[in-house]
Amino acid sequence: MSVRILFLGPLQDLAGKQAAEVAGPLDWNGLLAVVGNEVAEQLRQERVNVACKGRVLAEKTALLAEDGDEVALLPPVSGG
Amino acid sequence: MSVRILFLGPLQDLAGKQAAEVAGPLDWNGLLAVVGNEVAEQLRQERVNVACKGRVLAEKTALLAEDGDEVALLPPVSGG
Amino acid sequence: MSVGEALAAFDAANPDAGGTASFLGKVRGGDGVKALELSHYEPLTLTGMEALAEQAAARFGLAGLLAWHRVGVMTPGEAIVLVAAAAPHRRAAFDAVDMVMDHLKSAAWFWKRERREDGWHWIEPRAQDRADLARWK
Amino acid sequence: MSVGEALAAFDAANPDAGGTASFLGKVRGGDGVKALELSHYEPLTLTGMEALAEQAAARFGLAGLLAWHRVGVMTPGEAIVLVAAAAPHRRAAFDAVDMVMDHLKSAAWFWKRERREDGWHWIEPRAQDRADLARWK
Repeated sequence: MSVRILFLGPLQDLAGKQAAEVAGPLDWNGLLAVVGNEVAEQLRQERVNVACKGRVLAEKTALLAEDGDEVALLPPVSGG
Repeated sequence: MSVRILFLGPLQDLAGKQAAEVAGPLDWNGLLAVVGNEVAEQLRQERVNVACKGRVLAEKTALLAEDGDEVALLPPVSGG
Repeated sequence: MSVGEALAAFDAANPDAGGTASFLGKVRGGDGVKALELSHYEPLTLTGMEALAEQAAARFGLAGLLAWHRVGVMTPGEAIVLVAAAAPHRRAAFDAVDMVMDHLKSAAWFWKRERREDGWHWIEPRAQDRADLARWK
Repeated sequence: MSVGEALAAFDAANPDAGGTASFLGKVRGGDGVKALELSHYEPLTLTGMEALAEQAAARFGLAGLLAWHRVGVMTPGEAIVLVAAAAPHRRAAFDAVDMVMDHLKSAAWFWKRERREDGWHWIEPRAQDRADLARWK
Protein backbone atom coordinates (compact mmCIF):
# COMPACT_ATOMS: atom_id res chain seq x y z
CA MET A 1 0.00 0.00 0.00
CA SER A 2 1.23 3.44 -0.94
CA VAL A 3 -0.01 6.74 -2.32
CA ARG A 4 -0.47 6.64 -6.09
CA ILE A 5 0.26 9.90 -7.94
CA LEU A 6 -1.26 10.30 -11.43
CA PHE A 7 0.13 12.79 -13.94
CA LEU A 8 -2.67 13.84 -16.28
CA GLY A 9 -2.45 15.42 -19.74
CA PRO A 10 0.74 17.39 -20.47
CA LEU A 11 2.06 16.76 -16.95
CA GLN A 12 2.84 13.22 -18.14
CA ASP A 13 5.46 14.60 -20.48
CA LEU A 14 6.99 16.83 -17.80
CA ALA A 15 7.07 13.96 -15.31
CA GLY A 16 8.30 11.47 -17.90
CA LYS A 17 5.70 8.98 -16.63
CA GLN A 18 1.98 8.52 -16.11
CA ALA A 19 2.08 7.53 -12.46
CA ALA A 20 4.28 7.14 -9.41
CA GLU A 21 3.92 5.31 -6.09
CA VAL A 22 5.21 6.90 -2.91
CA ALA A 23 4.88 6.00 0.76
CA GLY A 24 2.13 7.78 2.67
CA PRO A 25 1.21 9.98 4.32
CA LEU A 26 1.79 12.62 1.63
CA ASP A 27 1.17 16.33 2.19
CA TRP A 28 1.61 19.33 -0.14
CA ASN A 29 5.32 19.80 0.58
CA GLY A 30 5.92 16.08 0.25
CA LEU A 31 4.15 16.12 -3.12
CA LEU A 32 6.26 19.03 -4.40
CA ALA A 33 9.38 17.17 -3.29
CA VAL A 34 8.65 13.90 -5.10
CA VAL A 35 7.26 15.08 -8.48
CA GLY A 36 10.40 16.78 -9.84
CA ASN A 37 11.11 20.45 -10.34
CA GLU A 38 9.19 20.94 -13.56
CA VAL A 39 5.97 19.41 -12.28
CA ALA A 40 6.38 21.17 -8.91
CA GLU A 41 6.60 24.49 -10.74
CA GLN A 42 3.34 23.70 -12.55
CA LEU A 43 1.66 22.61 -9.32
CA ARG A 44 2.35 25.99 -7.76
CA GLN A 45 0.35 27.68 -10.51
CA GLU A 46 -3.27 28.41 -9.74
CA ARG A 47 -4.48 26.85 -13.00
CA VAL A 48 -3.30 23.37 -11.97
CA ASN A 49 -5.65 21.42 -9.69
CA VAL A 50 -5.11 18.45 -7.42
CA ALA A 51 -7.64 15.72 -6.68
CA CYS A 52 -7.42 13.25 -3.82
CA LYS A 53 -9.67 10.17 -3.56
CA GLY A 54 -11.62 11.28 -6.64
CA ARG A 55 -12.41 14.79 -5.37
CA VAL A 56 -10.83 18.04 -6.52
CA LEU A 57 -9.33 19.87 -3.55
CA ALA A 58 -10.65 23.36 -2.97
CA GLU A 59 -7.29 24.19 -1.35
CA LYS A 60 -4.63 21.98 -2.82
CA THR A 61 -1.98 22.95 -0.25
CA ALA A 62 -4.20 21.21 2.33
CA LEU A 63 -3.47 17.86 0.66
CA LEU A 64 -3.15 14.94 3.05
CA ALA A 65 -3.09 11.57 1.32
CA GLU A 66 -2.87 8.25 3.14
CA ASP A 67 -1.56 4.95 1.88
CA GLY A 68 -4.11 3.58 -0.60
CA ASP A 69 -5.22 7.01 -1.79
CA GLU A 70 -4.93 8.23 -5.37
CA VAL A 71 -3.67 11.78 -5.96
CA ALA A 72 -4.33 13.17 -9.44
CA LEU A 73 -2.47 16.21 -10.79
CA LEU A 74 -4.81 18.06 -13.16
CA PRO A 75 -3.46 20.66 -15.59
CA PRO A 76 -5.80 22.99 -17.56
CA VAL A 77 -8.27 20.99 -19.63
CA SER A 78 -8.95 21.02 -23.37
CA GLY A 79 -11.84 18.74 -24.27
CA GLY A 80 -14.73 18.96 -26.68
CA MET B 1 -57.63 29.27 -70.46
CA SER B 2 -58.18 31.68 -67.61
CA VAL B 3 -56.39 33.22 -64.65
CA ARG B 4 -56.20 30.85 -61.67
CA ILE B 5 -56.36 32.52 -58.26
CA LEU B 6 -55.02 30.52 -55.29
CA PHE B 7 -56.03 31.29 -51.71
CA LEU B 8 -53.22 30.22 -49.39
CA GLY B 9 -53.32 29.51 -45.66
CA PRO B 10 -56.08 31.27 -43.71
CA LEU B 11 -57.29 33.07 -46.84
CA GLN B 12 -58.85 29.72 -47.87
CA ASP B 13 -61.28 30.01 -44.99
CA LEU B 14 -62.15 33.63 -45.78
CA ALA B 15 -62.65 32.81 -49.46
CA GLY B 16 -64.50 29.58 -48.71
CA LYS B 17 -62.41 27.82 -51.36
CA GLN B 18 -58.83 27.03 -52.28
CA ALA B 19 -58.89 28.39 -55.83
CA ALA B 20 -60.94 30.30 -58.37
CA GLU B 21 -60.74 30.71 -62.15
CA VAL B 22 -61.49 34.08 -63.73
CA ALA B 23 -61.12 35.44 -67.25
CA GLY B 24 -57.93 37.38 -67.96
CA PRO B 25 -56.51 39.89 -68.07
CA LEU B 26 -56.70 40.54 -64.33
CA ASP B 27 -55.32 43.65 -62.67
CA TRP B 28 -55.29 44.77 -59.01
CA ASN B 29 -58.77 46.28 -59.07
CA GLY B 30 -60.11 43.29 -60.93
CA LEU B 31 -58.61 41.01 -58.29
CA LEU B 32 -60.16 42.99 -55.43
CA ALA B 33 -63.52 42.79 -57.19
CA VAL B 34 -63.58 39.00 -57.66
CA VAL B 35 -62.20 37.70 -54.33
CA GLY B 36 -65.01 38.88 -52.06
CA ASN B 37 -64.99 41.62 -49.45
CA GLU B 38 -63.23 39.75 -46.69
CA VAL B 39 -60.30 38.64 -48.83
CA ALA B 40 -60.11 42.06 -50.50
CA GLU B 41 -59.78 43.67 -47.09
CA GLN B 42 -56.88 41.35 -46.30
CA LEU B 43 -55.23 42.02 -49.65
CA ARG B 44 -55.13 45.74 -48.94
CA GLN B 45 -53.01 45.08 -45.85
CA GLU B 46 -49.27 45.38 -46.33
CA ARG B 47 -48.62 42.02 -44.65
CA VAL B 48 -50.42 40.11 -47.41
CA ASN B 49 -48.38 39.42 -50.54
CA VAL B 50 -49.37 38.49 -54.08
CA ALA B 51 -47.40 36.27 -56.43
CA CYS B 52 -47.93 36.01 -60.17
CA LYS B 53 -46.36 33.29 -62.33
CA GLY B 54 -44.40 31.98 -59.34
CA ARG B 55 -42.84 35.32 -58.36
CA VAL B 56 -43.80 37.54 -55.44
CA LEU B 57 -44.71 41.01 -56.69
CA ALA B 58 -42.65 43.84 -55.23
CA GLU B 59 -45.66 46.12 -55.85
CA LYS B 60 -48.82 44.04 -55.74
CA THR B 61 -51.05 46.84 -57.07
CA ALA B 62 -49.08 46.52 -60.33
CA LEU B 63 -50.58 43.05 -60.87
CA LEU B 64 -51.33 42.22 -64.48
CA ALA B 65 -52.17 38.56 -65.02
CA GLU B 66 -52.96 37.04 -68.40
CA ASP B 67 -54.99 33.95 -69.21
CA GLY B 68 -52.93 30.92 -68.18
CA ASP B 69 -51.21 32.71 -65.28
CA GLU B 70 -51.47 31.65 -61.65
CA VAL B 71 -52.04 34.36 -59.03
CA ALA B 72 -51.29 33.31 -55.44
CA LEU B 73 -52.58 35.29 -52.46
CA LEU B 74 -50.08 34.92 -49.62
CA PRO B 75 -51.03 35.83 -46.04
CA PRO B 76 -48.37 36.08 -43.27
CA VAL B 77 -46.51 32.80 -42.91
CA SER B 78 -46.06 30.52 -39.89
CA GLY B 79 -43.75 27.61 -40.68
CA GLY B 80 -41.01 25.79 -38.78
CA MET C 1 -37.63 9.80 -43.97
CA SER C 2 -35.94 8.93 -40.70
CA VAL C 3 -34.31 11.76 -38.79
CA GLY C 4 -31.48 9.50 -37.62
CA GLU C 5 -30.77 8.32 -41.16
CA ALA C 6 -30.85 11.86 -42.50
CA LEU C 7 -28.35 13.08 -39.92
CA ALA C 8 -26.11 10.04 -40.40
CA ALA C 9 -26.11 10.60 -44.17
CA PHE C 10 -25.42 14.30 -43.71
CA ASP C 11 -22.57 13.51 -41.35
CA ALA C 12 -21.09 11.03 -43.82
CA ALA C 13 -21.38 13.59 -46.62
CA ASN C 14 -19.36 16.12 -44.63
CA PRO C 15 -16.43 14.18 -43.17
CA ASP C 16 -14.04 17.13 -43.07
CA ALA C 17 -16.21 19.65 -41.23
CA GLY C 18 -15.16 20.18 -37.62
CA GLY C 19 -18.71 20.35 -36.33
CA THR C 20 -22.33 19.73 -37.21
CA ALA C 21 -25.20 21.46 -35.46
CA SER C 22 -28.80 20.43 -35.99
CA PHE C 23 -32.31 21.30 -34.97
CA LEU C 24 -35.32 19.02 -35.19
CA GLY C 25 -38.74 20.55 -34.63
CA LYS C 26 -41.67 18.29 -33.79
CA VAL C 27 -45.39 18.62 -33.29
CA ARG C 28 -45.93 19.36 -29.61
CA GLY C 29 -48.61 17.48 -27.81
CA GLY C 30 -50.49 19.00 -24.90
CA ASP C 31 -52.64 22.14 -25.11
CA GLY C 32 -55.30 19.91 -26.66
CA VAL C 33 -53.56 19.74 -30.02
CA LYS C 34 -54.67 16.64 -31.95
CA ALA C 35 -52.93 17.35 -35.24
CA LEU C 36 -51.00 19.98 -37.16
CA GLU C 37 -51.26 20.76 -40.85
CA LEU C 38 -48.54 22.52 -42.78
CA SER C 39 -49.36 23.86 -46.23
CA HIS C 40 -47.12 25.76 -48.62
CA TYR C 41 -47.06 27.40 -52.04
CA GLU C 42 -44.81 25.07 -53.97
CA PRO C 43 -43.67 27.42 -56.79
CA LEU C 44 -42.11 29.66 -54.13
CA THR C 45 -41.16 27.24 -51.35
CA LEU C 46 -38.42 25.17 -52.96
CA THR C 47 -36.65 28.02 -54.73
CA GLY C 48 -36.92 30.06 -51.53
CA MET C 49 -35.36 27.29 -49.44
CA GLU C 50 -32.57 26.79 -51.96
CA ALA C 51 -31.78 30.52 -51.94
CA LEU C 52 -31.87 30.52 -48.14
CA ALA C 53 -29.49 27.55 -47.99
CA GLU C 54 -27.03 29.25 -50.36
CA GLN C 55 -27.20 32.46 -48.36
CA ALA C 56 -26.49 30.63 -45.10
CA ALA C 57 -23.70 28.56 -46.64
CA ALA C 58 -21.93 31.68 -47.95
CA ARG C 59 -22.44 33.72 -44.81
CA PHE C 60 -21.14 31.07 -42.40
CA GLY C 61 -18.59 29.31 -44.61
CA LEU C 62 -20.45 26.02 -44.36
CA ALA C 63 -19.20 22.69 -45.67
CA GLY C 64 -22.83 21.58 -46.04
CA LEU C 65 -26.39 22.44 -45.11
CA LEU C 66 -29.48 20.26 -44.76
CA ALA C 67 -32.91 21.94 -44.69
CA TRP C 68 -35.96 19.70 -44.66
CA HIS C 69 -39.54 20.81 -44.03
CA ARG C 70 -42.59 18.59 -44.19
CA VAL C 71 -46.04 19.53 -45.45
CA GLY C 72 -49.34 17.79 -44.79
CA VAL C 73 -51.06 16.60 -41.63
CA MET C 74 -48.90 15.46 -38.71
CA THR C 75 -49.68 14.22 -35.21
CA PRO C 76 -47.91 15.07 -31.93
CA GLY C 77 -44.38 13.68 -31.77
CA GLU C 78 -43.89 13.72 -35.54
CA ALA C 79 -41.05 15.71 -37.07
CA ILE C 80 -41.94 18.92 -38.92
CA VAL C 81 -38.57 20.44 -39.72
CA LEU C 82 -34.93 19.34 -39.66
CA VAL C 83 -31.99 21.68 -40.27
CA ALA C 84 -28.32 20.72 -40.01
CA ALA C 85 -25.18 22.69 -40.79
CA ALA C 86 -21.61 21.44 -41.07
CA ALA C 87 -18.90 24.04 -40.49
CA PRO C 88 -15.28 24.36 -39.39
CA HIS C 89 -16.38 25.75 -36.02
CA ARG C 90 -19.28 25.30 -33.63
CA ARG C 91 -20.39 28.93 -33.58
CA ALA C 92 -20.79 29.04 -37.36
CA ALA C 93 -22.72 25.75 -37.39
CA PHE C 94 -25.07 26.93 -34.61
CA ASP C 95 -25.68 30.33 -36.16
CA ALA C 96 -26.41 28.83 -39.57
CA VAL C 97 -29.06 26.48 -38.13
CA ASP C 98 -30.53 29.33 -36.13
CA MET C 99 -30.71 31.64 -39.15
CA VAL C 100 -32.29 29.00 -41.38
CA MET C 101 -34.85 28.12 -38.69
CA ASP C 102 -35.76 31.79 -38.19
CA HIS C 103 -36.31 32.15 -41.93
CA LEU C 104 -38.34 28.95 -42.18
CA LYS C 105 -40.61 30.23 -39.40
CA SER C 106 -41.12 33.76 -40.67
CA ALA C 107 -39.90 34.13 -44.23
CA ALA C 108 -40.71 30.88 -46.05
CA TRP C 109 -44.07 30.17 -47.64
CA PHE C 110 -45.54 27.81 -45.07
CA TRP C 111 -48.81 28.10 -43.19
CA LYS C 112 -49.67 26.12 -40.10
CA ARG C 113 -52.97 25.23 -38.52
CA GLU C 114 -53.73 22.96 -35.62
CA ARG C 115 -56.70 20.81 -34.85
CA ARG C 116 -58.12 20.95 -31.33
CA GLU C 117 -61.35 19.55 -29.90
CA ASP C 118 -63.33 22.31 -31.60
CA GLY C 119 -61.74 22.08 -35.04
CA TRP C 120 -58.93 23.67 -37.02
CA HIS C 121 -57.23 26.93 -36.00
CA TRP C 122 -54.69 28.83 -38.09
CA ILE C 123 -51.49 29.76 -36.28
CA GLU C 124 -50.75 33.46 -36.43
CA PRO C 125 -47.13 34.51 -36.86
CA ARG C 126 -45.69 35.75 -33.56
CA ALA C 127 -43.95 39.09 -33.03
CA GLN C 128 -41.06 37.15 -31.47
CA ASP C 129 -40.57 35.20 -34.70
CA ARG C 130 -40.28 38.43 -36.67
CA ALA C 131 -37.84 39.85 -34.10
CA ASP C 132 -35.75 36.68 -34.40
CA LEU C 133 -35.69 37.07 -38.16
CA ALA C 134 -34.56 40.71 -37.91
CA ARG C 135 -31.35 39.56 -36.18
CA TRP C 136 -29.98 38.38 -39.54
CA LYS C 137 -30.60 41.53 -41.59
CA MET D 1 -21.68 3.98 -31.54
CA SER D 2 -23.26 5.52 -34.58
CA VAL D 3 -24.15 9.19 -34.39
CA GLY D 4 -27.29 8.66 -36.46
CA GLU D 5 -28.46 5.81 -34.23
CA ALA D 6 -27.75 7.82 -31.09
CA LEU D 7 -29.78 10.78 -32.33
CA ALA D 8 -32.61 8.55 -33.54
CA ALA D 9 -32.74 6.82 -30.16
CA PHE D 10 -32.63 10.16 -28.35
CA ASP D 11 -35.43 11.47 -30.54
CA ALA D 12 -37.53 8.35 -29.87
CA ALA D 13 -36.91 8.71 -26.14
CA ASN D 14 -38.24 12.28 -26.15
CA PRO D 15 -41.41 12.16 -28.27
CA ASP D 16 -43.14 15.03 -26.50
CA ALA D 17 -40.39 17.66 -26.67
CA GLY D 18 -41.06 20.38 -29.23
CA GLY D 19 -37.49 20.54 -30.41
CA THR D 20 -34.14 18.82 -30.28
CA ALA D 21 -30.87 20.62 -30.89
CA SER D 22 -27.60 18.78 -31.29
CA PHE D 23 -23.92 19.36 -31.85
CA LEU D 24 -21.45 16.82 -33.18
CA GLY D 25 -17.76 17.67 -32.96
CA LYS D 26 -15.32 15.78 -35.14
CA VAL D 27 -11.56 15.58 -35.59
CA ARG D 28 -10.65 18.18 -38.20
CA GLY D 29 -8.26 17.16 -40.92
CA GLY D 30 -5.94 19.69 -42.53
CA ASP D 31 -3.21 21.61 -40.68
CA GLY D 32 -1.15 18.42 -40.87
CA VAL D 33 -3.14 16.69 -38.11
CA LYS D 34 -2.80 12.91 -38.41
CA ALA D 35 -4.58 11.92 -35.20
CA LEU D 36 -6.08 13.26 -32.02
CA GLU D 37 -5.92 11.69 -28.57
CA LEU D 38 -8.36 12.51 -25.80
CA SER D 39 -7.51 11.42 -22.28
CA HIS D 40 -9.47 11.98 -19.09
CA TYR D 41 -9.46 11.31 -15.36
CA GLU D 42 -12.23 8.81 -14.99
CA PRO D 43 -13.07 9.25 -11.28
CA LEU D 44 -13.96 12.88 -12.05
CA THR D 45 -15.18 12.80 -15.65
CA LEU D 46 -18.37 10.78 -15.38
CA THR D 47 -19.66 12.36 -12.18
CA GLY D 48 -18.76 15.77 -13.61
CA MET D 49 -20.70 15.11 -16.81
CA GLU D 50 -23.69 13.82 -14.85
CA ALA D 51 -23.71 16.93 -12.69
CA LEU D 52 -23.38 19.12 -15.78
CA ALA D 53 -26.29 17.34 -17.47
CA GLU D 54 -28.50 17.81 -14.41
CA GLN D 55 -27.56 21.47 -14.17
CA ALA D 56 -28.41 22.06 -17.86
CA ALA D 57 -31.65 20.08 -17.61
CA ALA D 58 -32.83 22.14 -14.63
CA ARG D 59 -31.72 25.49 -16.04
CA PHE D 60 -33.37 25.04 -19.44
CA GLY D 61 -36.35 22.86 -18.50
CA LEU D 62 -35.19 20.02 -20.72
CA ALA D 63 -37.15 16.88 -21.50
CA GLY D 64 -33.85 15.07 -22.08
CA LEU D 65 -30.14 15.57 -22.56
CA LEU D 66 -27.53 13.42 -24.30
CA ALA D 67 -23.85 14.11 -23.61
CA TRP D 68 -21.30 11.74 -25.12
CA HIS D 69 -17.55 12.27 -25.21
CA ARG D 70 -15.03 9.80 -26.57
CA VAL D 71 -11.57 9.12 -25.22
CA GLY D 72 -8.63 7.46 -26.96
CA VAL D 73 -6.99 8.01 -30.32
CA MET D 74 -9.14 9.22 -33.23
CA THR D 75 -8.40 10.11 -36.83
CA PRO D 76 -9.74 13.04 -38.90
CA GLY D 77 -13.44 12.75 -39.63
CA GLU D 78 -14.17 10.70 -36.51
CA ALA D 79 -16.65 11.96 -33.93
CA ILE D 80 -15.26 13.25 -30.62
CA VAL D 81 -18.30 14.66 -28.89
CA LEU D 82 -22.07 14.57 -29.33
CA VAL D 83 -24.51 16.65 -27.30
CA ALA D 84 -28.27 16.78 -27.83
CA ALA D 85 -31.00 18.52 -25.85
CA ALA D 86 -34.76 18.07 -26.12
CA ALA D 87 -36.84 21.02 -24.92
CA PRO D 88 -40.24 22.63 -25.38
CA HIS D 89 -38.66 25.46 -27.40
CA ARG D 90 -35.77 25.91 -29.79
CA ARG D 91 -33.94 28.58 -27.80
CA ALA D 92 -33.78 26.41 -24.68
CA ALA D 93 -32.56 23.41 -26.68
CA PHE D 94 -29.86 25.46 -28.42
CA ASP D 95 -28.66 27.13 -25.24
CA ALA D 96 -28.48 23.83 -23.38
CA VAL D 97 -26.28 22.26 -26.08
CA ASP D 98 -24.12 25.38 -26.16
CA MET D 99 -23.69 25.43 -22.39
CA VAL D 100 -22.82 21.73 -22.18
CA MET D 101 -20.31 22.08 -25.04
CA ASP D 102 -18.66 25.09 -23.37
CA HIS D 103 -18.30 23.11 -20.16
CA LEU D 104 -16.97 20.02 -21.94
CA LYS D 105 -14.32 22.18 -23.61
CA SER D 106 -13.19 24.13 -20.57
CA ALA D 107 -14.54 22.61 -17.39
CA ALA D 108 -14.54 18.83 -17.84
CA TRP D 109 -11.51 16.67 -17.14
CA PHE D 110 -10.37 15.99 -20.69
CA TRP D 111 -6.98 16.65 -22.26
CA LYS D 112 -6.34 16.68 -25.97
CA ARG D 113 -3.16 16.25 -27.98
CA GLU D 114 -2.69 15.96 -31.70
CA ARG D 115 -0.16 14.11 -33.76
CA ARG D 116 1.47 15.97 -36.63
CA GLU D 117 4.44 15.05 -38.81
CA ASP D 118 6.83 15.84 -35.97
CA GLY D 119 5.00 14.00 -33.21
CA TRP D 120 2.43 14.67 -30.49
CA HIS D 121 1.50 18.18 -29.32
CA TRP D 122 -0.74 18.98 -26.35
CA ILE D 123 -3.56 21.41 -27.08
CA GLU D 124 -3.54 24.40 -24.78
CA PRO D 125 -6.91 25.72 -23.61
CA ARG D 126 -7.84 28.90 -25.49
CA ALA D 127 -8.83 32.19 -23.88
CA GLN D 128 -11.94 32.15 -26.08
CA ASP D 129 -13.03 28.83 -24.56
CA ARG D 130 -12.79 30.31 -21.07
CA ALA D 131 -14.71 33.41 -22.19
CA ASP D 132 -17.42 31.15 -23.67
CA LEU D 133 -17.66 29.29 -20.36
CA ALA D 134 -18.02 32.54 -18.41
CA ARG D 135 -21.27 33.29 -20.27
CA TRP D 136 -23.07 30.70 -18.13
CA LYS D 137 -21.97 31.91 -14.68
